[in-house]
Amino acid sequence: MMIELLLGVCLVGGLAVFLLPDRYSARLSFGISLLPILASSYMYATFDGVGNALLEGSTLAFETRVNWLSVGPYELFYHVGLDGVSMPLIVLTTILTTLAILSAWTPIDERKSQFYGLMLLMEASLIGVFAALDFFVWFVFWEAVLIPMYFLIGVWGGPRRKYAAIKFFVYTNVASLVMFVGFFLLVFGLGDSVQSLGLPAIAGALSAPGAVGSVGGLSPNAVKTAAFFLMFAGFAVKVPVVPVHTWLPDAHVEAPTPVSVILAGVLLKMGTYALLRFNFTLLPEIAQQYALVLVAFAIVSVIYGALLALAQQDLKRIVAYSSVSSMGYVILGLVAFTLYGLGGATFQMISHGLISGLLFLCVGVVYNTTHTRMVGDMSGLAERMPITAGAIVAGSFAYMGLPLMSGFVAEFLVFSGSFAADFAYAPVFTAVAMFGIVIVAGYYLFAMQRTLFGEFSVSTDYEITRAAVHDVVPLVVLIVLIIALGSAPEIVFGMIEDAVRPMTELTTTQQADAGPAGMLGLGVSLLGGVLL
Amino acid sequence: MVPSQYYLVLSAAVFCIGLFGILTRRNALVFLMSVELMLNAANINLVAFSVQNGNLTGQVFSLFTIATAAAEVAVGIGIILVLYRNFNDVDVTTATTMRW
Amino acid sequence: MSVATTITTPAAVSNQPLQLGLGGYEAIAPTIILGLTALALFTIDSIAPESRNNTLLSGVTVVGSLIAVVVTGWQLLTGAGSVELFSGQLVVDGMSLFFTFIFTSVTALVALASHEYVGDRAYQAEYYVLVVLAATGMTLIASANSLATAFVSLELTSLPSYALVAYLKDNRGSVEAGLKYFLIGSLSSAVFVYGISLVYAATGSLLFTEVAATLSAGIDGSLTGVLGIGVVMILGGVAFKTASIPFHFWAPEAYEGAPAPISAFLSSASKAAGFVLAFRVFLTAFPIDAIAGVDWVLAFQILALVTMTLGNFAAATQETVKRMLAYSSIGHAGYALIALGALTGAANQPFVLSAGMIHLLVYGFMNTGAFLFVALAEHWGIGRTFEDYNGLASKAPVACAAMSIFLFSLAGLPTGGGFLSKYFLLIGAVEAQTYVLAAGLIINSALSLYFYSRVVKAMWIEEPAGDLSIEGYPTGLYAAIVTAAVVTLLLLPALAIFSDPALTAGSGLF
Amino acid sequence: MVGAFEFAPAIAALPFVSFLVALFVGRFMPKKGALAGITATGGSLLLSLWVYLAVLTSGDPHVEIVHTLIGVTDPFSLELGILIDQLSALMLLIVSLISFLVFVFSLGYMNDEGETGLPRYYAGLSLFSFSMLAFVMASNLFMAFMFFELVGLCSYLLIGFWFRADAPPSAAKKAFLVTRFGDYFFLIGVVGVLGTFGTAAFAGDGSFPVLAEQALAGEAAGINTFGFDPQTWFTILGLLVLGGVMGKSAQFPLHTWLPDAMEGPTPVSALIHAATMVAAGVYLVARMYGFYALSPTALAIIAFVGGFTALFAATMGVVKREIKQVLAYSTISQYGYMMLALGVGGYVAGVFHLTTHAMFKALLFLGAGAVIVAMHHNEDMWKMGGLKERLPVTYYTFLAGSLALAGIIPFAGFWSKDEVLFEALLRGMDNPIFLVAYAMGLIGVFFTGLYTFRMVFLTFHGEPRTTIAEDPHHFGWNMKFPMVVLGVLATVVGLINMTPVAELTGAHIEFLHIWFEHGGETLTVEHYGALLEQWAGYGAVDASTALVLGSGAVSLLLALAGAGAAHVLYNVPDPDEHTDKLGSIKTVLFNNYYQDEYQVWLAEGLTANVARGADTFDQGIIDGAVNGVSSVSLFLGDRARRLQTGVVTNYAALLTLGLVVLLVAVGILGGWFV
Repeated sequence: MMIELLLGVCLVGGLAVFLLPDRYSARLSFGISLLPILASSYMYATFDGVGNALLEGSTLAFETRVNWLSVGPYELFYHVGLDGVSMPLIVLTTILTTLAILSAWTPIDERKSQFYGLMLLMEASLIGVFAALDFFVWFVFWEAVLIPMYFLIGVWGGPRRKYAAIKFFVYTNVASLVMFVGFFLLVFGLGDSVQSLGLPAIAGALSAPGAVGSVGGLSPNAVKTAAFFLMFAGFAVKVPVVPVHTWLPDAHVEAPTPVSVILAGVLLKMGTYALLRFNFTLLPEIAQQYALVLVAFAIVSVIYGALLALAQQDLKRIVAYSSVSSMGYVILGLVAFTLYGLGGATFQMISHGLISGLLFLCVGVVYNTTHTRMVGDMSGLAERMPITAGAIVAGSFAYMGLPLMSGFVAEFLVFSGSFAADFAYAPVFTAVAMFGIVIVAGYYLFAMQRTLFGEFSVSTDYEITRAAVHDVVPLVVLIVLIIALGSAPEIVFGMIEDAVRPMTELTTTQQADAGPAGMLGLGVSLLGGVLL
Repeated sequence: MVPSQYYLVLSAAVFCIGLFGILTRRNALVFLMSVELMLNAANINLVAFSVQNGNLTGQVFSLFTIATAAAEVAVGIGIILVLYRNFNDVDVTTATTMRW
Repeated sequence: MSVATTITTPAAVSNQPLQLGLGGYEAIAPTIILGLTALALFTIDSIAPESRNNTLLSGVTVVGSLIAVVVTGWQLLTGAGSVELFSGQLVVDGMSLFFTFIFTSVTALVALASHEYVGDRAYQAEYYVLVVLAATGMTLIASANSLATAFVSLELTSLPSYALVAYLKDNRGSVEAGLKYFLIGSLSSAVFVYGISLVYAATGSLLFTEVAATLSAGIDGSLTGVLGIGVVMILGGVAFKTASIPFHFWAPEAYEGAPAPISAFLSSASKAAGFVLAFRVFLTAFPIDAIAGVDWVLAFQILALVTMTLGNFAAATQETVKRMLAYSSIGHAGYALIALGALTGAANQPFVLSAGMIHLLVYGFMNTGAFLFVALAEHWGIGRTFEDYNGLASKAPVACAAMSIFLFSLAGLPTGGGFLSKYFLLIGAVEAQTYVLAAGLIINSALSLYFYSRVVKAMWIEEPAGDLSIEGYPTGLYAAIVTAAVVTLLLLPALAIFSDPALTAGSGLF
Repeated sequence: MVGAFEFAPAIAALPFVSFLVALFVGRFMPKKGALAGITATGGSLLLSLWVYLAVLTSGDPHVEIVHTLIGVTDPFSLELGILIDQLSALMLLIVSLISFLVFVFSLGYMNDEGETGLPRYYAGLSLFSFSMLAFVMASNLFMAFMFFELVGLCSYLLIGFWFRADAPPSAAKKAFLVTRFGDYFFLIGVVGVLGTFGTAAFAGDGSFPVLAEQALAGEAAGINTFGFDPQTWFTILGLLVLGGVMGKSAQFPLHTWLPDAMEGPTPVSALIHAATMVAAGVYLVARMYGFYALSPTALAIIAFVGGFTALFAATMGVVKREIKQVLAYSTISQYGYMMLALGVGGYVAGVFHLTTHAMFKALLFLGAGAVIVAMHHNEDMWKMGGLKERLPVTYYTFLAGSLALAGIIPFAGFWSKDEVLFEALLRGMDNPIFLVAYAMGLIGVFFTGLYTFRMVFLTFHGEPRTTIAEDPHHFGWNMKFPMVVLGVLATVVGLINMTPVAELTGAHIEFLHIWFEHGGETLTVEHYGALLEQWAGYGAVDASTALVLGSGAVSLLLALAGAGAAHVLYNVPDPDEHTDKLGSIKTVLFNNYYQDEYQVWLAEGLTANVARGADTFDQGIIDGAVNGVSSVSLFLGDRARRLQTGVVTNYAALLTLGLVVLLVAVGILGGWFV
């Protein structure tokens, strides 16, 4: 019942905040949002799940399974439960939501009750996404996330907020539809071997050899491939993977700081989480057969995203594009299909959630005081805002993968995972992808030098003062968490490892054919080489 | 007896005449009359094939058709009246305030 | 020429399961209740012709239709079997009850909302009577089992609708809408009845079951063409009712010009009536495997694709909310047509059909609600365009929240049953391997998300115009809107209540 | 004395504590955290001594896992451990000593000068010491990389200490970026090592150098060389790691950051150059020497790069005007010598030079710092002169350091540099590449002498050339004391390994050699020698006494020649810029052979343009496509509306048309018309 408690608190609390007048909402919502943290930490402490939720021999933590309704031949269940992958993500969600709410106190000054109410509703749907194990329940939450996000960007966003909101809205919705078709192509391929749309049931059915039959004119393998890539296309938008990433910078730049934090910290993880759950757990053999194509996507995201970040002048855009780059590492790790690849990818989800959250918060604090985000508009901030400057330095170095910070562990695991992966030229691709860490250092160092250091000056005439306490506290909390995870990753990784190790046993020994896919992959690696 | 095709051709002819009227004439009343023609084309079929099939269903149904046609005309005339009040014309193409 | 000439024998009637004391008429209790309500209204009107006692009239209507709702619901959930009446002219089964439930509940909502909308206009009794009579006709359509009853009840639905659309007889828009609706309607019914006559010519019967029997026995090859033309023309008549292309031309104007509650009534209930007729005629009278040489599934696929695409694309760039909803209602007709277009061999046909039924049910509430919100806006007189709705949420948050629920549910987001039903249809399209339909559904619902959220954006995001002010919160309208919203919302978690009857009803036709 | 090892972690931990103290409560403390740092580093110094003695007595290396990051055993675990053996014990001693002295010196250099932001300064300094000590103790390559990176961070923070000016932040950025570029390869190397051997441990039977040797010998199983021949693959790995080394140890072409790094406070420069950051690279090579010894190619590259850098940097040092710039280039050059030594198999020689260099370079920087304080933070040597009388302590200690740097007997630098060159010569006798490297190193000696004494004479001799130089600012014991200590050491530390003397007398006084002959069997110099002989083909050359003395004599002569040249040119009351005579060559030298230019162009010019291009492409093509789709569909929507003309007759017509089309379509498919 713990999960229902989480959802209930967020939903009821959200509605309560929504209905109560503005003057209460900020503090009230903060107070309410502490309850999920308590609950999730308690769950984390008492977590007793074993193995991967979708695979054989797993025991789910906090599981609930109730009959919902039937779709034609399929029984739908309300089925939620946690394993080592989803548990940390839920904790991340609860923590980031609270910090985001705290960081909203300064910038959000109108229609507060609606804002904080939506934040809590968003938290509920995000928790649902990570907890749901039946396709339709999952899909309800997955789509439900869009609605609060649409309002949060559209109402409280920047000048081009309407464009950004509708772009995000429609773009991701199309993606969901495409993914939906892919999933059901797979389900129909399974024919009568599944009676429910529970993901564990489907995974179980798929594990049987030759489970997937031909659908229409498509051969079984074609069905799987089509399903895989339709789903990949759908999730890639959320992640986002180049070239379907363009909604992200707009959404980030226009969204208010707290929303950016959730967007980068949790929302993007939905995509990678779904990739891990669907593509890479349900169809591992396709994932390996086309490993080189997927790696190509990952590398392009990493390098190209980093280059884009290098070209930006708006601090928020820099962080946004570097998110594209970092999420590329997650894809890289997933494709590797080794323990450290998958585990590192999951760890990177958590770590990037914290780090990008931290940086967005920092940018927000800077913006609240200077009312500009343009690198060229400010310099020497370190003199007037020492703590914030320190946090920015910490966040930037965390992003660069500084040891003893979570980013380093995550990236190192991903790299070692994909270095040892068994698709062709794995070390070459890994090396190319790793060049991202140099570019990332490049643009963060440049940005810091221009904004924080040098003679103090700000182009906008506002009184530059130290940030308020409730602005600084989130930064400190996040830095502490980042360092804690960086110096003792076992806190989380033990759980993750237990959940992803079963996936590594899904790997078929077949070497990825270096056919056209291989050529394409090599081409990309050469492209990377040129950049290098 | 007369082959059934003849009736089909006849009714089709009547139907098409009615349709032609609808497509070409702009007076609402003429429009109504054309619709009547089309309905009667149906009646021809019903009656004829009622005989051909040797059951009364068609003939009975044709009575229903005639009745509903009458009702339809009644409503139609009413609408045409208010049309005239509002647009001072019974030309069906004058009422084009709503488009696109 | 001796094919299937036997008229249904009394024996066939007598051995019905539920021939109780009431002679089985309790099976059509909803229809009778509605008819009685109409009579009651007549009586009231004849007693006090000049009275403008709106509350009484709408009250009676609401009560009557609610009783019908309850009875229908009870019959539906207790799962009364299939009952044939009047020697098979009418059949009452899960399908008819399911749709009767839609009609009656929409009628109740509309009558409730009309309380303020009609206000103190003249001819109130007529208004309500016509609504109730149209509803009666729809319930009859739902249980029509022969082309004759189908045609008559269709007319019984259409004729009041024409009058209702033109109800605001001093409003040019309303009158023009009435005219167009009537002209296209009469043309379509002519086509429809001509099609009937051709089918009769080919099969020599009007009873669905007998037509099916004749067809499965095989007809004279020379008559295939006649039959085919007849079938397609009947399809045309149905398409008119469901506002499907190319018989949709009346819809945008009628929905825009008519009084908003009537637009709600037509776009939800009347459309559903068309669909139940289509389901019954084509599945019982022209079964796919029995009817050779007339591939009406393909016809419906074409229709579905064109309808959803044209409807949504035309809706995308509208200026007025009401017309946008009108086009979107055409688009949704296209979605629902998937239920017929996806009846290919590959599909799980009962499921596909039930998906369409569920969609129409949910649509009955969300679309009615949306139009009723427009009615509210018209009642406040704040204008028709999107811009006129700017910042409305700051004035009427509850209504706007409800409207957002409707719109998102229409767009297929999880704020209501529309989410599930639309995705059920998508599943159906994929399963039937009609990938074109699936793709069309995807593209269109993406586009629809755009134009639905335009309204949401106007209400919540845009700044209100300086002079935006609304007077009063009309009880009836609010009650209707909130009810619709709550039902729409509840249909997401509690859809099981209806999905299972829909499935059984759907499988009843195969 | 096992007890010592139990306290070994504290050697690194103490400075970390002082980092926290300085960071959080530093601003409330009397000396703003300096005392905490002094205490901590002092403690580390004592502990290091204790540990050193423990190693001396026990001899066996001490390996211990302190903290497990990733406890997974399959495929491999990531741990933080300590490895205390002869090498690390020695290095710990050096590092803790230097950082202790630097802390003390900072009291005078920073506090007395009334700098602001001192807590930040001391926190950074403590963190620096912590990272370096932990790096030195690292028991595996992964941990080494971690603290290697942290050292980079600290250098960033300290070089950019004066962030209000423009130059320091830029220099800090450059330092981090250039070294990060090197570390990129290092990281690949670490990942590769772990992927290859499943372990990154330095010492023990399961350590990766041992496994690598077994793999070459064909004994080890389960080692994934990714389809390469083992030796090739190990060479690749070694070179990848070497990338990091060249970055941090400022070897050509990644040396460009180091001169800029002079923007930091002078004590920091002392720490960076003598004991921490720059030393880390060379130390790493020594640390995993058992691995490099397996790959002649890697060794040759190390040696050649070292030799080249030694000469290359020395030439640039000749023309600099600022005292710290001269020292900077001398650092680059000196580390070149160490690389040369390690490359040619002179393990002891390399470490020996590392040791001596730590002493005299720290001394020189502290001296330079003193001079700068005295000159009111004016670094231009041409504005100095004649400080000899006014700053005697500084002068004599500085002189000692200079003699050591120039390699004048009997100062420390002579012994170590002589041994380096001697080893190079030995190797050069059977391989021309090494001969070239040796030659470059040898010529470097001359330039070293030249620029060193040019610096000394310009600074201290002659007449004061400015009013400030006539009446320099005076400073307290806290700056003199470290200089004195280091002065003594710089003079005597060379005596621990007087190879030529040993050759002459036959007395076993090559203490460093003896020191390194003990310890874990895979970490001793003999073991390395065996590896070199077996896998790199470095046969043992029997060096005749004549050769030993000859090479020593040559290098000494060259050094003296350089010093003499400097004396002739600059030891005059009023010297003038003889380097002007070099004309265009001077410009080239002064601009550091235009190394910065192309690297800056790569970093900013090229990359920035590529990035801008990518951005345009992204906004224009990719996002343009997205927006294009939407506008196209809206356009289509607008067209679709037009179908609804509003004229009911058209509706009827279209309706009929549609019906007919439908009829025909279904009819044709149904085959009615046949």
